[in-house]
Amino acid sequence: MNLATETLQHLPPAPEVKYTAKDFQSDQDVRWCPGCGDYSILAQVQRVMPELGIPKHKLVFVSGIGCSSRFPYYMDAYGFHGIHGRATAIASGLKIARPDLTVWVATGDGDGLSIGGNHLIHLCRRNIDIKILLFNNQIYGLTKGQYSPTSEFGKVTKSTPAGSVDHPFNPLLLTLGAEATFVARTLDRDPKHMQNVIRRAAAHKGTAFVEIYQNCNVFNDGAFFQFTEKETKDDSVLFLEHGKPMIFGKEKNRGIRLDGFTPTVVSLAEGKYSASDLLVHNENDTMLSFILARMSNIPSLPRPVGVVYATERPLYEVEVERQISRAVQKQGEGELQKLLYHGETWTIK
Amino acid sequence: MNLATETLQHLPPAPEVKYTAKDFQSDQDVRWCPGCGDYSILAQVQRVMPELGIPKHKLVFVSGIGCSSRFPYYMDAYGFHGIHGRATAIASGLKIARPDLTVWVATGDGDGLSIGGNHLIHLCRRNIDIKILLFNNQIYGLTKGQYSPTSEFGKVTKSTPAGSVDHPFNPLLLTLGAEATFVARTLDRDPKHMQNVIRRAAAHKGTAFVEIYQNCNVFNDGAFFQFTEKETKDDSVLFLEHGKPMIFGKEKNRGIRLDGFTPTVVSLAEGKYSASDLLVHNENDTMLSFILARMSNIPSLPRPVGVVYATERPLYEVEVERQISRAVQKQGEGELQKLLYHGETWTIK
Amino acid sequence: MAKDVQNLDDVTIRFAGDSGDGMQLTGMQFTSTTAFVGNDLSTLPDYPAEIRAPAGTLFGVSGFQIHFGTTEINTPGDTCDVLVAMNPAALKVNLRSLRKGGIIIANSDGFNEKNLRLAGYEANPLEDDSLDQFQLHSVNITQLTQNALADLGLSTKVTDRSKNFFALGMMYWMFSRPVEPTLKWIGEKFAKTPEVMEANIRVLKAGVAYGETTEIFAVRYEVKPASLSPGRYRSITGNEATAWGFIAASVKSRLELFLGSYPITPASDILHELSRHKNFHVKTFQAEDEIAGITSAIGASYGGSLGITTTSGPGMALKSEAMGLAVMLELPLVICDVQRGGPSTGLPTKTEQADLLQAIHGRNSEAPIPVIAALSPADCFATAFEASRIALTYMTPVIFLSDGYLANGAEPWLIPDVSSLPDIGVTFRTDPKGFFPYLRDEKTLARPWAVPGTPGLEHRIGGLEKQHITGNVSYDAENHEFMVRIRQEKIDRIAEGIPAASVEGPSSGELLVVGWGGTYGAIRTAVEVKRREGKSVSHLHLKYLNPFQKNLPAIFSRFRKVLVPELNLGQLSQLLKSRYLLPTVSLTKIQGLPFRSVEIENAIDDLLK
Amino acid sequence: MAKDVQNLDDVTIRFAGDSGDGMQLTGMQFTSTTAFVGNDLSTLPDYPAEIRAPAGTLFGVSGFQIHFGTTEINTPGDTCDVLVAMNPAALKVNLRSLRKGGIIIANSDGFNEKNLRLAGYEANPLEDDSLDQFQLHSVNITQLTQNALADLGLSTKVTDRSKNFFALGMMYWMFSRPVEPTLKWIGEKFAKTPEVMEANIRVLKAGVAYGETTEIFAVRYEVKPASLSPGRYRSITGNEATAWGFIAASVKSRLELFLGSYPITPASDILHELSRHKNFHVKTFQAEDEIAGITSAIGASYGGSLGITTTSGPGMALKSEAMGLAVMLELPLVICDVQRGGPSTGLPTKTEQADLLQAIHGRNSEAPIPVIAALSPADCFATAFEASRIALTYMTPVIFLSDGYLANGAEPWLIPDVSSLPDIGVTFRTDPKGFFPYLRDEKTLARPWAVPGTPGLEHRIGGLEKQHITGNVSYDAENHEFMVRIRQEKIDRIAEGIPAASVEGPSSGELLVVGWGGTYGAIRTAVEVKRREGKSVSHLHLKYLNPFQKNLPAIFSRFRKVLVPELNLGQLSQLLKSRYLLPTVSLTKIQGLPFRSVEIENAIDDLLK
Ligand SMILES: Cc1ncc(C[n+]2csc(CCOP(=O)(O)OP(=O)(O)O)c2C)c(N)n1
Ligand SMILES: Cc1ncc(C[n+]2csc(CCOP(=O)(O)OP(=O)(O)O)c2C)c(N)n1
Ligand code: SF4
Ligand code: SF4
Ligand SMILES: [Mg+2]
Ligand SMILES: [Mg+2]
Repeated sequence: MNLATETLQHLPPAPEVKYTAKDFQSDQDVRWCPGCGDYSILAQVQRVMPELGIPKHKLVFVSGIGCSSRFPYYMDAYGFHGIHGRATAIASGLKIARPDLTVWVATGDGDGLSIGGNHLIHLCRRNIDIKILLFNNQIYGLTKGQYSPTSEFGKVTKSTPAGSVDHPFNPLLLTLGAEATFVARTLDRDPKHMQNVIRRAAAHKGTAFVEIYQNCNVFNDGAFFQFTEKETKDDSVLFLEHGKPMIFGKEKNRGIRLDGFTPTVVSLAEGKYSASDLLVHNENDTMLSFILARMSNIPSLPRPVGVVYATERPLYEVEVERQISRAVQKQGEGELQKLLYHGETWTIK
Repeated sequence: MNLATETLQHLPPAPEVKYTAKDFQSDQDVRWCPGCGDYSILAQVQRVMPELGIPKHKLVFVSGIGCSSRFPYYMDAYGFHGIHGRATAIASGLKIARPDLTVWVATGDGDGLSIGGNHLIHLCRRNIDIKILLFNNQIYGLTKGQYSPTSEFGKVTKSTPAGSVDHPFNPLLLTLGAEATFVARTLDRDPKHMQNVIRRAAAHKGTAFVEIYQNCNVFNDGAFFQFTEKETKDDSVLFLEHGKPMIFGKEKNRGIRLDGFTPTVVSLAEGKYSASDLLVHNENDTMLSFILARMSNIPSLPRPVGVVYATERPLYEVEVERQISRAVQKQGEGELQKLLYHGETWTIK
Repeated sequence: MAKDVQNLDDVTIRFAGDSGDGMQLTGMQFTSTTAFVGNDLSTLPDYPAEIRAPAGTLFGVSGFQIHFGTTEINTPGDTCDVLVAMNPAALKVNLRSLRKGGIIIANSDGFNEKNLRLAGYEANPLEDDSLDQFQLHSVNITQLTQNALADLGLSTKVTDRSKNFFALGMMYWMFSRPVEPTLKWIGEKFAKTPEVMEANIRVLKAGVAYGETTEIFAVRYEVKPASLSPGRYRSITGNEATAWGFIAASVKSRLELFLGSYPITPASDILHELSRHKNFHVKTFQAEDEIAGITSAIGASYGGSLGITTTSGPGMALKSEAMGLAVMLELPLVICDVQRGGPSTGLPTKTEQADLLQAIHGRNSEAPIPVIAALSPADCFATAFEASRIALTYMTPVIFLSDGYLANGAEPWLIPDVSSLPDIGVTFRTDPKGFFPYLRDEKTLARPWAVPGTPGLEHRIGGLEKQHITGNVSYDAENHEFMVRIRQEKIDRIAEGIPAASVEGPSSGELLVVGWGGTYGAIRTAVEVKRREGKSVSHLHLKYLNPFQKNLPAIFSRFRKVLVPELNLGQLSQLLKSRYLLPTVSLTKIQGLPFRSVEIENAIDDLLK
Repeated sequence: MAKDVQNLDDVTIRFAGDSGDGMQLTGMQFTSTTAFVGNDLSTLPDYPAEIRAPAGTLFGVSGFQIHFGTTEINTPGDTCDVLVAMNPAALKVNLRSLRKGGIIIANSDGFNEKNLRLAGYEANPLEDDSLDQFQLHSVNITQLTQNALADLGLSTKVTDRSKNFFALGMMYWMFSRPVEPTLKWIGEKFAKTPEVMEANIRVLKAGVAYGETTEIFAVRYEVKPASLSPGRYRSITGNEATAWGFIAASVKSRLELFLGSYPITPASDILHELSRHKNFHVKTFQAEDEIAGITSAIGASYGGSLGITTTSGPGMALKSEAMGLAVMLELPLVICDVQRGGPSTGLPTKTEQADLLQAIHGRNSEAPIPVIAALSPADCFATAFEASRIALTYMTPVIFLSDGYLANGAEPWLIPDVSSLPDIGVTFRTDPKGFFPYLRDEKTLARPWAVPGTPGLEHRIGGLEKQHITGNVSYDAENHEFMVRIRQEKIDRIAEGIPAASVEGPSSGELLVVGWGGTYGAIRTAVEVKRREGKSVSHLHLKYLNPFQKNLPAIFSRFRKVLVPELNLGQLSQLLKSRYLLPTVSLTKIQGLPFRSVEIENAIDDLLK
């Protein structure tokens, strides 16, 4: 048995504690700008963690670089503040080496989708059991306001005074294209919803990707207000619920219907359509997930929020362990001397 | 006017030549293994180029590292053999700097999807007018046979003697998820089809992504024989044609029908279904493109081949030029002295 | 009431407050006004890594120091004469930089319970006698600001935000500066929000009036204009100067400027600045990462542009592999590294000189790249221009080293007459006759630049070893050795085309202080002080770090000792030792801060006692 | 018929043919048989960058050289005594490595029109007198092979593929080696294809018989066993030894081995080898790129594994930034760089020593990393083990430099008794009492290793500067200076825990030849030759390149001159100069090939004449 496992096994069992949110607050002062959406994300994560029944010494938060990536400092758990874009790669190595740990990644739209895009999509396809919280504020916060890969076309920022000219990534569509097994979206200003999505991500077996609309009140204030503020929220957001028809609107009087493959908004008021005519959400339907993800590209449609897709696939790290135990079964525990002697050798008297 | 433009404008106009395939053969000896699928790709590209009416001095092939990336050496045009994974980034800079050039990228499943995955997806979303030929042989050829991000789960290679444990990328799905404006697939052993796809890619305005099934007869021989060899091809491949119902099979007696969002194979023989019941290909239908791309993940379905998706979106480099001319209109051609003097200055007598 | 006026040669003021208090803006206004009245000056902004750290915290303190005078000013000042502290944290953090007997202007309203606690003060330092060795002026700035705006009925948010103008006004009064430049600036800046404009103007004037009328300031000071050489000046930061230097090189070489860059502190402002000058046909490409930043720039260079990439330490590391490609391709490229505190993410907003050896050796195999460094904010203009010239003349990547101190520091700049800048003569190869991609120019050893689009020059280049002349791929042993050596030789020959190094002070003597980069001002000041004291010490400051200037051995031979001050663990020192077997004395500091000239003065004393 | 037998001390044979001719396999068989009979030996495979270059081309030639003898053998041989050439290209490419009077065995059937043209021969060299200064034996190997297999009715493809065994058989006969080992090997290897097995066996025997019976070979040779120290031996390549050294370190530290790697020539075989030993709980992660390779390994180290990443030059460059992170985190990590020809993509299949300065300086800011290098293929085992020991003892990344020549070269290895290998004592911190992430061990300055999963030790680390002891983020100036210096101090202290350097030959004298890495054999041979000639020359070979061993100055002081041969432009030389102001004479070669000992002998002569 290796030293890590042995050492940890021989420790006195940690006392069964009932955690509260406070237990997950570290001793570091939180250094985000007052009013930053990151505070809410931190609060919701700290609120949900106690429910998961994971002892906090088994919990690791890994991040890259960015305001969002300061997250691990504020969680009283094991924390790893990495380098820009590499959180998912660091977390992959950690989780493969230590499947017994619960590994979360906190990243941003720059960290996770610009410099870190490749590691992210490879993690999605490998399906290592890591939970990714991507704080999408559609801006580079820490470097003081350049546009990001999720900033809308024409975005005027420090680095694009005449407006950006690139079509942004749709993070849901990208991760679905990379065949992630869990894809969801939530809102910094909807604590309950965020808590639910975090619970779902935690419960998922495999790579879970969660995009969080997060307000950067200093460099991109209000980017998501349409979806988060009372006045507009109900008419702009489609809250997805598995098995439920897609209804939205202040009066819950509008719904999504498919015409061909194109989602369209219909009114339930005129009596022409009823709930039964509407698209019903099915988290497990791969094709539907693409339709829902793409809705974000169409301004006339409400923005889907919630668990867009969830499926099961073999876990990378589990397969690795399986290959090892198979090898041990077949060849027996490795013996160094045997290894050095195996194959062709000869002896000099 | 800048020096490059001026220099090129003042050259005697290149004589109007009618090219033949031979004109695109460079003086370098081709160094692929005898029997490698790369030879066919080279031949088809050389065959199609003359039709495009692009003077070869306007044509640039950029590549990364790999057997596939040796491609530029063998084309008698401008060629840039870059570093591993960066061909798309190099090509992006070149095309933005020189929109007048025709820029193609030759890359492999390792070069383009492993180390180069991030630059690839960012190029797709930016929609710079670059044509990407991805030679997918589901293996690392040049480094002598490790598995690649497109190798099937369980692949036994030098680096995975017990079989790979990662779920592979579906290159079409990935690039569609990155919102590429043109996505197609063709076969090394179907010269005519490849020529057509190359023509279509060349005609497309924007980033064109072409996956080519390519046989590595040394390290992954026969990976695609099911789709390329006479015995099995007709029953295993669905040749897509815009506006045509999806029929396949030796006797052209089977078709693809949608049940819910799930494509299913139906027989046209029993008379239960006729061509009119079948899914009709529409290159411009985004949702359909995802359905088609995903078919590759389902062994029971024929493998779609041809132009899966084609749409139009503003070109990055065109927008850049537009911003420049707008700036020149508004502020006039930049004058250095004016720049240095602008804003707050003071004079010491 | 009239107050007596004292004349001073030079003064150092430090404005300090919360990140939210607008200290950077205040400092910059004081700077341009001070430049405007003709003082020489040097500034040092010093802000936290956090964007807006919570109010009142120690790590949230943002400072701006300006040193100005009638005399020549080369540094932002070792210690300050005046400290403006908007809250307790600002006082706590900055007090030690205030000289004994210095003046403290404290916003007493900021010294409340909460803030005192956050700053870790048991008692209010304004009220106990802990500040006795200083001239303390407590001013209820917040209150006075509110009074000044009482009748405007503005939100406290707005009134609060303008209190820094009150402090600025006081300083204008205390050092006899005109308010007009700032009034003008406020007028333009807040044109869209008249009430804010009005508020700021009032508060600024209130600050001046306060100094004028109250009893607490016994004296006001005058700092007469410096005797700067005549001409038109502006105040400029290193990053601005860098951006403009590149634009100048683009104009003088008649090449389109292509910047491939990924944002990173403290280099981002170069990207920002260049993106504002599209009418110079500047193309800025914000890449997905540093690797795409440099490789896109290489692609653009291949196409005939002046390819540039800008970054800082961590990004430099990521570009290593691509730099090697540029070496192999022999294409022009400028890599600008604005050094910051390291290693790794380190101290992103602090300055350091520790990327020198990375710049010289940080690539696989033998991949020589010229390295040059700027020595003051304004000098970044000339250095960016020179880096471009070398890249284009020798067909090579060039590394331009700046640092956080130069990047954000500002100084007055005698604006050059553009016509006096040399043309950078570039000619693209167009004649197919006798064209070979790696047939070198006899003098510079540069290969021809044949851009795509040129009929008859179709050719292929890449990162594999190339055959001499033809540029075809070659695995031949002798050819490889030849190519490795000729690539090195090409870089060495750059020394033929650059000015000889020149010593400041006597060209021989006891001690030579050798520096490079942003330490210029501190060393110059220290050496002059010591020379005035009669010490036999001179100053050599290197802009060219690879290759070295040819006359260095001759210079070294005329001094008994060599002192090398650096903001690292002795990197230039190592290079001089290995290159010249020169026994150097290394003075190193690695605190994320520039040298204080006194630190160098002390080292000089140690060596000459 | 009986032939007379000549005894030889040592012989060098080179097998050369098309990439498809199986020369590597032939060479490897000859190697193991030769090892089996107890000769000392050294080998050098030399194959093209192309996988299967078209038959008959010059760039498609694949060669395998073996040097074996009764005496101690340290190099694959400067020139060869016997050249087996399967086609004209093979002859053309390799002839110059054959000594005058050497033996050529040429497959005359391979010398057809087409092949002669491809090799650029006007006339057939086997038929004109161009090879007069050699002993030429033309043998129609292809034909003879077919004859041997005539009655089996095999495809020509199969028969053709076995012709290399004919050549092997002839060599076995000529140098009096037993065929049994190879027969055994064929039996196992081709168990699944009996007809191929049968064919190869027949052809091998036919080759032997041919030597026995034909007139053309007048003599056969005998090379008596070497007097190697007794024990159990195996033949091992550098990459195998490296992989096994890491496994040994994993066993002796009782840590799980995690390899995060991305394939690259010539390092890939380490990944391949490690992936075959899952029963040692080795986890190999083929990452998407080199950055994920190293960062995943860092993640695994953080989790309590022995984290390792393997690569070559271009990949090293890409890992630069992450290495800096590992320095800041102070986690154990081994970075193995199997150096190859550069710069950039360079000469992927050739060897070089030019990554030394990158290894030492190739990171932003002050990020010191220990660097050690292996000096022979078998020594890679001990070096990989030592690199792991240092990483685990000092909680630091360590760079292990190998090279293409060591990686693919093979030599006999006296297999160590596992129980003689030291334990690598690792203890994870578990006691929360008085735990601080950066509270250092007084002796080693290592910080505690507290792995996730340990109750009460929850803590946070990262790439920002940390506060001494607590490890909290700190922007404090003095703390930064302290941490930079203590990180350096920790690396310097490694010198306390390593054996002193020892000189081969007299410990004082005229000339000391100082080498490092894979040049060991060539230097040792050259120095011994010269010492036998009575020259006053000794040999110092450095395994520890950072930090240097403490007794180096003492050693240098006892020699008048120092010669430093390197396969680069003088990188170790630069380090010695800057560190010791030591005037070295640098001997550099950069051809993608190892030194020939005669090249070093000549340099010694020049310095001692
Ligand atoms: C290698 C490297 N490149 C660039 C940077 C500079 N940098 C730090 S954070 C950041 C982007 C942050 O954006 P995002 O990930 O969206 O985080 P946010 O601050 O918006 O939460 C950049 C470019 C860096 N630290 N390291
Ligand atoms: C930075 C870097 N890492 C790794 C390599 C080694 N390498 C060369 S090609 C290659 C993969 C090639 O696979 P692919 O792109 O599929 O091309 P193929 O040879 O299969 O056509 C690798 C890993 C390299 N040259 N550079
Ligand atoms: S800059 Fe924006 S994202 Fe960063 S902490 Fe401030 S508000 Fe939040
Ligand atoms: S290794 Fe495979 S891909 Fe590469 S050239 Fe040979 S056959 Fe083609
Ligand atoms: Mg962001
Ligand atoms: Mg491939």
